[in-house]
Amino acid sequence: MSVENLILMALVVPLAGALGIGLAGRYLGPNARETVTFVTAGLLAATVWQIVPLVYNGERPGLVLAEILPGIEIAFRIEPLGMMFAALASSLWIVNSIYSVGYMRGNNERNQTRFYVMFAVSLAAAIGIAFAGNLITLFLFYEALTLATYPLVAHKGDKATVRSARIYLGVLLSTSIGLLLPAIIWTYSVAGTGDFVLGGILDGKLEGAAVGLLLGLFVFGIGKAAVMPVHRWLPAAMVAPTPVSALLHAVAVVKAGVFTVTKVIVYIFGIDFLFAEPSSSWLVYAASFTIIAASIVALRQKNLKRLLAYSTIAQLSYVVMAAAILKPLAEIGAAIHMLAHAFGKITLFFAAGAIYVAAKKTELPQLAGIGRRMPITMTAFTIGALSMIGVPPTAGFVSKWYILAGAFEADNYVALFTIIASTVLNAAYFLPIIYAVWFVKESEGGPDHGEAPWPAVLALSITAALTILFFLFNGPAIALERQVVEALS
Amino acid sequence: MDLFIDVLSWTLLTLGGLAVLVGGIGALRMPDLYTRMHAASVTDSLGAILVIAGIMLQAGLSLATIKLAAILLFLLLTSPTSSNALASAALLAGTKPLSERSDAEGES
Amino acid sequence: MTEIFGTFLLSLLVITAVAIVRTKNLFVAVMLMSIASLLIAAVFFLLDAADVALTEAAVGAGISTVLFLGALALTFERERPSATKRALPVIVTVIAALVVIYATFDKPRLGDPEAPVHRHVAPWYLEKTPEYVDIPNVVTAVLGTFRGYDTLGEVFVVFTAGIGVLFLLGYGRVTRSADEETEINVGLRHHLIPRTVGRLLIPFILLFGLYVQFHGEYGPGGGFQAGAIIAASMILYALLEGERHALDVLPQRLLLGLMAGGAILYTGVGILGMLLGGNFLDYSVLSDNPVAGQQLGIILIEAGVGITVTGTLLAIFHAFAARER
Amino acid sequence: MNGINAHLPALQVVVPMLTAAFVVLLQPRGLAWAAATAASLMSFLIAVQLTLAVAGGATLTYAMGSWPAPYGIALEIDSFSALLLLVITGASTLALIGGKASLESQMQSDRQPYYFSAWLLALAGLCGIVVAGDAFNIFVFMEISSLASYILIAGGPDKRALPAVFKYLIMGTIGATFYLIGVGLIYMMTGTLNLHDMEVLIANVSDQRPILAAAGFITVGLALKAAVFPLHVWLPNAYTYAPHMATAFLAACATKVSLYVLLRFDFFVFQGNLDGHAFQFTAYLMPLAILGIVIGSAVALFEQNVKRLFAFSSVAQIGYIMLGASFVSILGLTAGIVHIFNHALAKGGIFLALGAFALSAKSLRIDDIAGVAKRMPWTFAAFVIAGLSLIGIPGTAGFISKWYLINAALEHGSLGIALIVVILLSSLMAVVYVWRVVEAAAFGEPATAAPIAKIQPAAFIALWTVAILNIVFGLAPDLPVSLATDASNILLGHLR
Amino acid sequence: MAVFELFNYWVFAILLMIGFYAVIAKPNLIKKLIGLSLFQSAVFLLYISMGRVEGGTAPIFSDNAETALFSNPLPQVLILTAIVVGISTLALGLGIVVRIREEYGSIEENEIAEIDRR
Repeated sequence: MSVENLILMALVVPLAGALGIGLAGRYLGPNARETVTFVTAGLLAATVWQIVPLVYNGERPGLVLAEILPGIEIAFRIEPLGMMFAALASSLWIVNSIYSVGYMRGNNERNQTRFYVMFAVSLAAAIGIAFAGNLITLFLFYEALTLATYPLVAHKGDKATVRSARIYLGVLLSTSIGLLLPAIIWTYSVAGTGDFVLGGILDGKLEGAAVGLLLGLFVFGIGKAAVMPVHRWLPAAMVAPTPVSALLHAVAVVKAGVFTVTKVIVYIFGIDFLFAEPSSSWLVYAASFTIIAASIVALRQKNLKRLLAYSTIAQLSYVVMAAAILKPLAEIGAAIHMLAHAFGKITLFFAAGAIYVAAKKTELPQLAGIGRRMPITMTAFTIGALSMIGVPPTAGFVSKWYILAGAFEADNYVALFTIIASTVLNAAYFLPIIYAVWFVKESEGGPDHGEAPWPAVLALSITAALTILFFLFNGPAIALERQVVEALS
Repeated sequence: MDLFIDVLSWTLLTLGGLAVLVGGIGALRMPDLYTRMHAASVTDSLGAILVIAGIMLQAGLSLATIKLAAILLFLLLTSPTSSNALASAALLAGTKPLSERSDAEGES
Repeated sequence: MTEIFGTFLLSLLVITAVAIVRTKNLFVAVMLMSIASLLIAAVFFLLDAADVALTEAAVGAGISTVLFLGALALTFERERPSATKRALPVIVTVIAALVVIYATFDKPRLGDPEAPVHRHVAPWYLEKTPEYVDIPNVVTAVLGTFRGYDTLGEVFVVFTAGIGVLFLLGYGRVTRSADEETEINVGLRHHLIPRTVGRLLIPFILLFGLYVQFHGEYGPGGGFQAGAIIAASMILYALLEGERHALDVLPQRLLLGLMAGGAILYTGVGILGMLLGGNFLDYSVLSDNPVAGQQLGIILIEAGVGITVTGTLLAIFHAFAARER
Repeated sequence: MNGINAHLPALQVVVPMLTAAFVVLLQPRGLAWAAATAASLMSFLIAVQLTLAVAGGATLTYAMGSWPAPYGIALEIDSFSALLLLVITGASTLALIGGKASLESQMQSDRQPYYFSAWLLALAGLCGIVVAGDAFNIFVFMEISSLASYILIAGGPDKRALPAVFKYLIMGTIGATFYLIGVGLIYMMTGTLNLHDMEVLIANVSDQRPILAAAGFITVGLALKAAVFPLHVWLPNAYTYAPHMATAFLAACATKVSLYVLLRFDFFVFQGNLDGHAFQFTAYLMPLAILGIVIGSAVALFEQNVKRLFAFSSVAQIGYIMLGASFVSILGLTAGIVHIFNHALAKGGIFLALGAFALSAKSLRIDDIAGVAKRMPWTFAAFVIAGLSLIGIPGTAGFISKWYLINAALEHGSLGIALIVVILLSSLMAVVYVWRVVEAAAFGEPATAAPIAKIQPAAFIALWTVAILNIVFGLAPDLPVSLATDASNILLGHLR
Repeated sequence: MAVFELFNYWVFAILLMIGFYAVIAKPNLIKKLIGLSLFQSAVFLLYISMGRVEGGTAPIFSDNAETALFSNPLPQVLILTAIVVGISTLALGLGIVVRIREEYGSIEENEIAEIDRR
């Protein structure tokens, strides 16, 4: 099959799947519905992975879908960053679906069909973002993702949930329309195009404070990157069922955010151009502030999922900061960190969800001694936590290594300090949990329970394994991302 | 001859005008509806006749004169009828003529 | 001389208008309104607009008064004294007035033959009418053929109004049993004199209506005036003999048929022109002699206008009359 | 063009008009509706034909009664009129198909023939205005459409429709009469009624006061009919209490047509001739447009009755169109005209959906439509699409006009930036007020007493056609954009 | 006769404004309609006045006066139309008023607003 068709497939499969899931859910019942979900996920992953080797061998396949207005087209162009993001999202979707089955049935939630349908749609949007060939296309799918995830966040549908969902939508939409759209229009009006081109399109078109301003519009306009102060939506989104938090708010949505930021920095501004432009240096500070602040807030959380949310915010800013260091190694680090963090954080969320399903526990103090009751889950949790801190042999170490290297290269001491400090903070809020889970005696009279349903456990074991494996076999990914920066120098 | 007709017509017109004027004054000054109608009928009948006759003399023997005659005929038919209808309506509505009222409630 | 007379009439008009606005009694206001219409008609006549004068007299003084009275009978005769703020309206009005007055200077003075109005299009009509249409009344010519499309639209405006009133008032009314001797069914049948005279007059009024209808090409008159007059005669009949008898003579369905029929006739003539190879509303193709065709077309469409107007006005009148207070 | 095609301009008006006359005679149930729909569909096809004929900036003229203009009445069709014709006839057809069911629930069947006749008359009137090339002819057809739309609105089941429509009648008549005065003054100074002729002749007298007054009268009168802020007071109630199908139709095109005439006159007749007119046009209309946008959206934020909410949003949208026009630039006009098209799509869809909702909700108050999404998910989905288009999310038609508007604003330097801020601000407000409805519909607890009704297939088809069009013209907007570009070139071609 | 040259136009302005005032200031619906018809009649006056030609006669050819100077027919045609439009609007308006009276028991704008507010 020609690569153009593959790209189209990658977009159409999930949508078609969504339709199928909907029909199956209405007329055939849950089993058929889940089957369709798996088939779709599998197909999607297969499609995406077929493209990977091409990109790996240096091809940059693309496709123009439609020209909306002169000079403004719906176009796709696949480059390493997007490739990796797509592969990541599509593969994890399978795992996540396994998990969802266990979770959703375990809690017998309402409107499961809507859940699976919107999930598929969100995936389609995520793929669209990954493959987008220019700003408008990216923006289009960006908004689509926001709207598609809204019902998932509001899934429970009670007052509190709807209110949080409103914050979620409010922040994401208003930032994107109020800041991102103007930024895009500005870009088009000065550069005459919005295509993603290596080395950027703004070089020489813009200088001085304007660059910093535009960068600001972009970074804060991309609310999904959750750079403070536009991070409020992420904790709010934690009201969603855990699979959503896991795949979307640890992987798809948030990564879409940082991915977009990275892509804008690399392909719109161009790192050399930005590096030469002092007015853009504020980004590192903003990011590092977010990292520290978020970690401190996380330190004070009592609710597991909220803690994870703030940890996510911090980790996202890692990527932003890495990208903002504007050195090749750092860019690689940024890319790799998306991957590494994804594995670790999804594992953590899976674990949190498993705990909730099995023991209906959500608060940290309740977790004392739970490790004895659900050993597998908690092992995975531990691995994930270690990866967050960046302890070998976990994925987190690899990416941190590259970011540090980049920071040295740019002798950017702010970044250095931030990384070290945050590592300490991460340790400070994860280790106590791990300790309590394994070594503190369980409080008396708690409910008697074992592991979560098997699909959930299976899923989280897989991701935990991935976290380790990535430490050992990360060559290909790095090689892939290296292409981005090599093509530059 | 022409002069004579002219003079005659103008006198008629003038008289007619006077009649209308009187009718108008009467309609304003008379104490109650019936008497006012009585005054107004002067305008209707006498005034109309005189004026139209005057104009007819002006027009001489032509199509216009025929039309005027028709108009006069209709006026003579309609205006009494309308006055009658008005009066009877007033009676039905219960407005008493002044003569059947005590002076206390007159002039209202 | 005429100027002085005109000035006099106009001044009267203004006075009447003020009185209309000031009086609290709507009945009086309506009566003054019809007087005002007559005054305007007279002014129009002085300004050489015979057709318009006739129409204004028939429509303004006649029909609209009837409508107003019909509405008053169903509502209230007196206006409530109200304490609404008058400041804003006055200001708005004054400003607008100033604009208009401002605009009046620079206007060509009244009756100036050199005014652009008389230089551009009008002469063409006066000059070409004998050649193309060959009927004495230029107004009818312009109305009927040169701007026949406007007149078509106008017919449909009337039609629309009819539809509207029937839609609003023509349903859910109490159907009176035939023998019920309500005032509306009896009319003035017990009043000998008006009834006799009325009966005497109605045929003449009808006759006059028809005259106006078909004399429109030669003198002032045409479909609208005729329709108004004929409708007036039928309304008089209804008043004399009572609603029910009038409806026996011309039932609602028939009136509806007239309303639509006239409009259809007019449009049909237009389409016929289209089918015979001319443009829409091109009458010259109706007969092998263009001029004759034009005249035929004008007669037909004037008939259509008359029919629609009659039907509509009567339908509206009945719709009002049949309503319960 | 030959044969029947030569007569299309006339037929565009005549077909619905003649059918209207026949429809009143069709008493049996449903027949009137069928006839009306057929006629409306036919005029839509005619509109398509005409669009094809004028595509690329051509202009069709048709001499009524084969009398040469300016002595006879000429019809004129260019890209601008074509665009409007598509909107009008399309909206009418879809509303007729989609609104039947809701009308059945809102009106006794014995009144319906009158209603559908009035509907066709409104259609004919609107088409008549758009194709007219003669100032007075525009007035006549304006009156047909106005009277007819009064009837359409007065058909509302709620008694509050009556005062609303009376207010509309008063203001509409004043507007029309102002227009008539303006035309009279121009005629007095130029001696012609034909628009082209006027444009030529007005140059000699353009400095004279009657012309200036005329410009004022015409602009104000038409702004009144177009509900340009602050002359919009008649609109909200009229739209709110009209039958749903009528709202869908009128909201889509009624005010737009008055805007059309306004633009025609201001650019065609005055723009080139009155010195400083361009400046005045901008100076007066831009602030009003902005106020309209902001205030309209702001009121919509707090409105409880959903139809009223969207009525106010219409006021804001009209503001967008005026804003685009007030740039007096190709881009700006294009933006405005495209928005006429796109807004019709969005609003039409929304009101059609509301009509369907009304079948299964006690009323259209925001807390009564709670949970309606669960009962009619597909209708709800279509509603959301139309709503997104109203907001201007990329991929929907609404985005295109916003995009053009912003680009047009960018031509104006710092002022432009300020305007962009306004536009984005109001878009955000749109997000809020649309989402209030969506949220209520999706997550509110359904009222127990609410009747359960399914949406009729016809309505479903109509609704989804609109919804899909919203997306199609969001991704492939060549048709409206090219027409609008031609239109604005034609209009501004008269600047000299 | 300078007075007469523009007098018609002044009367037009005055009538227009009297009518306009009645429309916007009077709360009574029928009074509004009366004002509206005054308002429109004023416009008729404007048109007819502009069509007048000094020493002209009504634009009707007659056998005896070939050389006669005719007034402008066009405004008269327009006003014929306008008058009919006016009466149509009036009829519709009155119909609405009657329905309002039936629904609200009042034809005073402020009272109706009062009832709606409840």
